[in-house]
Amino acid sequence: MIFTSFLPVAAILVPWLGALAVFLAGYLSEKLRNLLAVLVALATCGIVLSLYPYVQAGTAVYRFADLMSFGLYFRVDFLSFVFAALFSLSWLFATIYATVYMKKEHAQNRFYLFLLLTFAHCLGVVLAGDLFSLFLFFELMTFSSYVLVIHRQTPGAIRAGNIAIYMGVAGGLALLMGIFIIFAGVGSLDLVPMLERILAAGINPLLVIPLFMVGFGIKMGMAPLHIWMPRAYEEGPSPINAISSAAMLKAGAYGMIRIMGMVFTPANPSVMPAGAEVIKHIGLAVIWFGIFTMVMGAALAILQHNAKRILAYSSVSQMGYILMCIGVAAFLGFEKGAIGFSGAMYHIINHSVFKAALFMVVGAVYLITLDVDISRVRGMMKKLPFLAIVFLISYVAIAGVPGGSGYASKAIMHRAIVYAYKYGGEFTSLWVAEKFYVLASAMTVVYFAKLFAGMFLGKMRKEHVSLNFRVSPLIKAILFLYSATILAVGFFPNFVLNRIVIPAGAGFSFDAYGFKALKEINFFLWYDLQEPLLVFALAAVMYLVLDHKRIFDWKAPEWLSIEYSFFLPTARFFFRTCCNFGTAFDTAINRTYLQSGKIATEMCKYITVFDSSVNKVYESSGGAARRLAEQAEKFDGVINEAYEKSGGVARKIADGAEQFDGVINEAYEKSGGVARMIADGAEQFDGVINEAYEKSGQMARQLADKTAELDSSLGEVYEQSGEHSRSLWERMRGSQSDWNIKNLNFDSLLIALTLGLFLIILLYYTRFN
Amino acid sequence: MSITEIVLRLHANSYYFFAILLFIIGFHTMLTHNNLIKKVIGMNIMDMAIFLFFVAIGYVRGGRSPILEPGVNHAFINPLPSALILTGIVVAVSVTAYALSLIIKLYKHYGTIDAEEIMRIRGGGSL
Amino acid sequence: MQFLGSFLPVWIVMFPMVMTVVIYYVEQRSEKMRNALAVATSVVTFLSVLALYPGVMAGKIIEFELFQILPNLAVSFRVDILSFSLALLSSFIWMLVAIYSIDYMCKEHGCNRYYPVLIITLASCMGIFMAGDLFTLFVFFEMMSLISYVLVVHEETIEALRAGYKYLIMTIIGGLALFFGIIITFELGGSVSLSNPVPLISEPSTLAFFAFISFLIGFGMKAGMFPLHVWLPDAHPVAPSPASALLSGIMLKTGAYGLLRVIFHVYGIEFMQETGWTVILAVVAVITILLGSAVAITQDNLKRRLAYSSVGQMGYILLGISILNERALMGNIFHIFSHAFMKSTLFLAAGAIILKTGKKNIKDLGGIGRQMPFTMFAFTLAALSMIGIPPFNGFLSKWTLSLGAMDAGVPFYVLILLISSLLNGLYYLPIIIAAFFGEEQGEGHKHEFVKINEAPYKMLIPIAILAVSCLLFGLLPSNLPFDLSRVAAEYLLRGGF
Amino acid sequence: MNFSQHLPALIVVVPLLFAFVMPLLARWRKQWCVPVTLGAIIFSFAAALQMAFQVMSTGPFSYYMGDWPPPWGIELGIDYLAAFAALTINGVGLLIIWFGSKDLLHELKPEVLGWYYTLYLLLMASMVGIVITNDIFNMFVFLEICAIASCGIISIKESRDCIEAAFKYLVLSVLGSGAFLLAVALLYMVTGHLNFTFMAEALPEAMVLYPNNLLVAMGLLVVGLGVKAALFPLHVWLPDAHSSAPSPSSAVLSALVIKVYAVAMIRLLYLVFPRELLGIAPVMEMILWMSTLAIIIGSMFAIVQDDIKKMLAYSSIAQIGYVFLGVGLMSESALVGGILHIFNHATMKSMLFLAAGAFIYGTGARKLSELKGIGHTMPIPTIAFCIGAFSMVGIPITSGFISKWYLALGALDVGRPFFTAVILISSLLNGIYYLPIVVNAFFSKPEEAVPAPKQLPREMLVPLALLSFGVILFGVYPSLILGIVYRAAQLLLGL
Repeated sequence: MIFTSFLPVAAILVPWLGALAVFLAGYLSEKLRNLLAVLVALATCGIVLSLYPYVQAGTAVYRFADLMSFGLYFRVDFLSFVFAALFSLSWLFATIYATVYMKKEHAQNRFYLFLLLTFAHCLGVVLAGDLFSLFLFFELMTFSSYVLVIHRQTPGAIRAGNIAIYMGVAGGLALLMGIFIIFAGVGSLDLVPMLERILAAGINPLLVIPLFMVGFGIKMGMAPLHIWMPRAYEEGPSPINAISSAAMLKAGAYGMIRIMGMVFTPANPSVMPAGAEVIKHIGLAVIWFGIFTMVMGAALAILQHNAKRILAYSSVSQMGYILMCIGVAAFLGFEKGAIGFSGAMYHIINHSVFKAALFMVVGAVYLITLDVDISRVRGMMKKLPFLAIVFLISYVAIAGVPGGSGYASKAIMHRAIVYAYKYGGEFTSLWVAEKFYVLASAMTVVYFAKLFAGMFLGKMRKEHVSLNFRVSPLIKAILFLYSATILAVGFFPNFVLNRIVIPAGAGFSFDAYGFKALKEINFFLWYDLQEPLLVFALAAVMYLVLDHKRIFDWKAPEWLSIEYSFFLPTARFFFRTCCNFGTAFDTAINRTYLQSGKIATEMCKYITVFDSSVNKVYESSGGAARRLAEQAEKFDGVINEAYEKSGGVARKIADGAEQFDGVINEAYEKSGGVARMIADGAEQFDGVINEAYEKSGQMARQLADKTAELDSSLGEVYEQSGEHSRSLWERMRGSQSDWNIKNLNFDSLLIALTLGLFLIILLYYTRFN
Repeated sequence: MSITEIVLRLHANSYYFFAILLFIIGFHTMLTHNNLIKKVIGMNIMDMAIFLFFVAIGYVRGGRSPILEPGVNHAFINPLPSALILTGIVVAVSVTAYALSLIIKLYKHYGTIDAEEIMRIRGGGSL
Repeated sequence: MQFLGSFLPVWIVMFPMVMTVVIYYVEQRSEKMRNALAVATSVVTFLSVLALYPGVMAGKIIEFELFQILPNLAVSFRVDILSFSLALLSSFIWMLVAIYSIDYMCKEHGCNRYYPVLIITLASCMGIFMAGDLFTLFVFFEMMSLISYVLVVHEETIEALRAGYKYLIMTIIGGLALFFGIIITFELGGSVSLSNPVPLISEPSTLAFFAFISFLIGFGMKAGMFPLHVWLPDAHPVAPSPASALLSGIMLKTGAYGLLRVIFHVYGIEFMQETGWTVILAVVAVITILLGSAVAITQDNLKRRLAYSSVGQMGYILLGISILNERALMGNIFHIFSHAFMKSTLFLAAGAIILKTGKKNIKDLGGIGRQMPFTMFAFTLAALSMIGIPPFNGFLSKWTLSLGAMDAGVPFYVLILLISSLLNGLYYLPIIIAAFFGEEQGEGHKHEFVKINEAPYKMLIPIAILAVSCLLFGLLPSNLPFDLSRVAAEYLLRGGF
Repeated sequence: MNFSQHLPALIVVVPLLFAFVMPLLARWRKQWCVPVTLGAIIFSFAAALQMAFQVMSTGPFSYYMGDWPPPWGIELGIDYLAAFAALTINGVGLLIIWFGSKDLLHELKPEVLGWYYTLYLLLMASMVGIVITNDIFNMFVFLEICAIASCGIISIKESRDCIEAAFKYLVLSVLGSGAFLLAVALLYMVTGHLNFTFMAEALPEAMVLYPNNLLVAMGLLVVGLGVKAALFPLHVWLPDAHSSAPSPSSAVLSALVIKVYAVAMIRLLYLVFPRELLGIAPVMEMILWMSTLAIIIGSMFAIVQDDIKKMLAYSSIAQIGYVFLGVGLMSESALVGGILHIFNHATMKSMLFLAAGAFIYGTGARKLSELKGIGHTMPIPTIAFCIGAFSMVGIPITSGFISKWYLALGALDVGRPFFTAVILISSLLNGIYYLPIVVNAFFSKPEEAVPAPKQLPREMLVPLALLSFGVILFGVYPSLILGIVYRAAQLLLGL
């Protein structure tokens, strides 16, 4: 049944407002602030736990109508409750721990502010009732946790933070894409089994689930998306490491469970909808991702020296276990999926307990030595026996030694993978997977052995001897609580299993029979004990070999790390394509505009220049024509000179004739004279003629060189218009501003030409059409 | 059409023909001379050509000047164009006068009325 | 009363114009009076716009024809829900900017030019939104573009003038394209009024296509659409920050507004759907988004980066217009709101930083967050909203937009949106990170106590209001802008009646 | 006798009369010159108004000189176009000479001032005569007077540039009028009439008999008037003439004179020549293309100018192109746009030239580069210039926009968007060469410190203010003038 309760909202609002209160209180006094912070955490914890009755009976929901236009929806079923409780408890302890740990750090107000904000958002993720709200808090968590990660603000921290946040944002967007696809298809984002509707909407799970896997996988450190984790852990303060591995990673896991185990499962398991088998394949893939993650995490952990890094990688590999189980759940589906699910849940709980404990131990050591590199920090056993014991207990737990809490979950998980092989249709790959699982467990044992040996055994370096080895009672108390829990769970595994894990399966479409079968498991039988024994045998061998071969301090070459071999190149490529291409493109466009502008202006100038030079052509041609005319005048001047001369000659002839019929005797004596006159007249005449000829010859010559001039002037025009383009402005101004009467000729000629053109066109048109 | 017809038509429209001829001569003068005064003269020749054309429109072969005497009835030439042309001439004269005055001013400035000279004096000339 | 109601739009447009003159005369005497008047004017304008609320929400469409310029061509005003929403937004932000300017500009030269121009630009902007026909819209559009030139070149530096020249030429090109479109519309439709019951252009033809393209050029130019965006990154950074806030926040939107009007009133949605001309817009928008976001990453000048991000963001809006279904429309109208809020916040914050520290480049901004925590906090809010982080309004608009794209069955658009959000992250986060956690430039190492040196409160208050509204309008259920955009989207899809 | 019925004659005669009184006044009563000139022009402005109202109320009417009815006497036909043009001429001319009354003092020698007014009044009279006469030979006479007068007001400033420009202008316009006269002769030859109306009646059958005469006549007309109106390839004289003249002369030349010839051409082409001839002969097409070239190339020339007045002159070439575009498109709205642009361009261009004159008066700066920061030292002329520039670019609420609107609409009406595009491109070019001036004037500092400019007298400021007001007014209320323009266009198109 469904209760409407404000508690979920309160569980988020209290730390939210509390955070602000703490922040302000920080300006008054530190003590008050720390106290307040713890109280807020406590209160939240109380609120969350008080949800228990509801979730036992059903679910508690609360809906804000159209907040953010879509509406925020909170829905707390048992699963959410388990997570919420887990988170709030770890946060409570972490906060208390922080009050001690953070004493010497800077900017504590900010720290507490964001600590609690992240708390609120983290709770929001698990209390959210639909993917929308989940996404909202998921994003908020990314950003608020960022501040915690980079708290130290060392360059390394900033770098780690950048990687974390950019990957976070990218993951968030992938998530968003998936959400869009689902919402557009199904029209609802509720966290209920709805595989049928999804398939009916024609959405291909192969398309969507990867998006979610990227989104959540980044958060839960699924290989190869884990790269942000080690850096962030190394740089972040220990309480943050504790909560982030105890809670934030689990938030990712939570999302994964919700998607794989819930949303993408049929609401009515009896009838398998068409195309559901694809989920099985995806489950297989997830299993292998899990295997890959756990092995790789463990392997890398072996190679580390910084305790925090080791723990970080170990978190990676532990998340690998969980992922694998989720995969199994999806793989086996309705009938046998329960085992996978409960394995995941159980291990989530355990891991968040002992990993928090481990981080806190390391933190405590750090508080004293200000250094956690096991190549330098050694032999703390004598001085810090308590921490050593706690560490050992957690070690027992994580290694899966019977009696430690990890044992039970590991057993279930091992069963899960075995079942997957047995009932999943006997895939060889799963058989191999099982072996890898064992291997990974062995490696876990190994690197923790290495860590323990490194940090607590051996002889202490002399500069550490003088330190003050006091561990604050608060820390001790917390650690005590943790180790007590570990042992308790370890000795009574079924309690947790039956009271917490199996009820959490309510609402999932898993066969109740599978859970019932789980209930009766007795973990302390041979069936489950053989696996740890095998593991330890293997581990022992491995440890000796590695230790002997000094592989512990083997530094992996850069190319091995995914970050360098894959992420950086991709990132670079992305950047290059985006920025360089984009910028180039942009500037290119810009240039185009400018250029076209320039060209346009140039064109105008050219036209003007051309105009002026055309003038010149006309002018010079006009000049040529004019000279021609002058010559013509000269010519006809010459001609009529010639004529009048010849005319004169004729007259003289006539006179001669008159006198002829006069005195005959005069004629005879004068005839010689006359003849002479005729002669020189004639000679004058032809003198004149050839003068005329040579004149016309001259003229022809002049004409010739006029034409030469003309065409030279044409050439001049061209080369001028050529060099105009060089010094356009001056030239153009020059030829514009000085008015010359001489273009008058050109202009009138132009007018005549236009007129002629006009008439021709007009007549032509009217004639022919 | 045969040569004779062409001749006849030319003869019939001889006024127009010569008017056009004059027009072209005037234009040519105006176009080719650097001497500004010659330009003006060419301008006038053109005007005259147009006037001739205009008057020729109004002319009637064998017509007399349109002075009415009682009893005598002859073919009269159309008086209107002539009247108009009187106006036209006046206009032309005034334009000429104005142009010449401008030339005088130019002469004052440059001491020459030859366009090329003026260009050379101005120096800015692109030729 | 009825008359008053219908006269209100005219009043809203005319009042600032008149006040401009008044301010121009007052400022000769006292600067205080000038500032006070400027603020008062913007406030009164805002209130008068607000006074339209009941009528408009009741679905009433106020129409008022001032006078006919030519037959079928009148200066007329028309207030429907869309006009109202945008007018409300603009006048609101204008008011804040006016307040902000008082302290920002006090050290600047030529305030006596700045304030009148600020107010008359408000007038013309109102005019654009309240225009009753394309002609009036065009008139005020040109007016705004040309006058805002004065804001662009206010610094009168060389690069300002150069950018201004580019802006001017582009504006003219846009204006002419617009003119071409309008006249074709007039030719085909016989009128350019937005209030005639059927779309003006009914059947597709080459001429109609020309018109569409030229509208696209004209309005897209103003909206910083891809091939025409070049003026934007030059013009916005050189302007004084309040001006750039308005340029990026409001004036870009006029282009989007115009496109909306054109698509829904001139062509009509069926027309668009059957011709599918909006695909052009879509393609261009996609390029715009990617280009703007990508290029922004490489910019080091803060305001220039913001300007490029405006290009990208306008791309969202154009995309929303091109999708032509209700959710997308809603998203794009709401994004007009959100972007206005975010971008104004960012520019105003940048202005505060420049005023206080004179730092223009991002690489110098290390540790500025410790010096001006308040400003940078506002900046952070807006920036997160830009990236599209819930629960800010940027996320909400992106969400609605993407749902619209999904409804239209183009997940590709959603992909584009998300990629560009990632890019937004890539260029906004470093600023914030550097500001809060980065090293100081030059003086000392980060642990030394940086004394808080905030901008005067007259500048902080507007920033604060804007930043908070970024959060509220994203978070609150059924906030005003969201409702407005929803109603407006329905209204447009109904064919604008 | 009824005074008002003689207005058409008086509007021409009165300025003519005072023109010849002016020299005497200049000799004896110098200070009376200006008021008398203004008085005369105001009179003819009032007359033009009266005529305009009469036309609008009772339709076109005509006036017979000396009561000789046509075809014998000279007829003055007052139709819408004529009234509109007369109004424009007198209105703008009035403001220009008002401005000039002070500006000329520093541009001209004192002894020639009187003559300037003479020439100006002559110019006014002849322009009005050209637009209102209904007799083609009468038009020729007025053309000649106009030519001489306009050359006169250039050459009166006795710098050699002016004289040379005037000479060139003179020769070319005489060529033009020669062509015109020849056309008149041809027309008379085929029709035997000089009166437009009678010609129009006689031409259709003449067209069948002597098509060549008509075509030649048409060509001669278009070219002859084209020279005077500086239609593109025939524009060569304009830049020198308009840029070297004293500012008021440039204003009146660019704003009015070239438009008058355009009006004359419009009346002849549309009223006299038979419509079917226009149908077969592609004259309109050619005008269209010439005007297109004018619009584009004129603007291009203007872009590269450095001298402000030369730039304005070139832009006039482009703008007259608009008018002829309107003429050539032969659609109603286009024609309306063209005719309207006659008025709008008259106002804007005179304003721009006067503003330029004011700059020169104040600072003596002619180069664009010297005008930097002038906006702060001489605000009012700069603002006027700014408005003019916007109007040139065609920013709405300025009158330039309206004419562009109609032209573009007309181009679309006849289904030729190409010409719309031409108009828009040229507006862009206008923007490219006008706006930088405005920008520099307001936003950029002069390189070296410039001396504070001379303060402008009120006589120069008020006309500028009035003109800019007019530009805005007719941009916002074009309907004030549109009515008559519409009627004119309809009458011309015979609608």
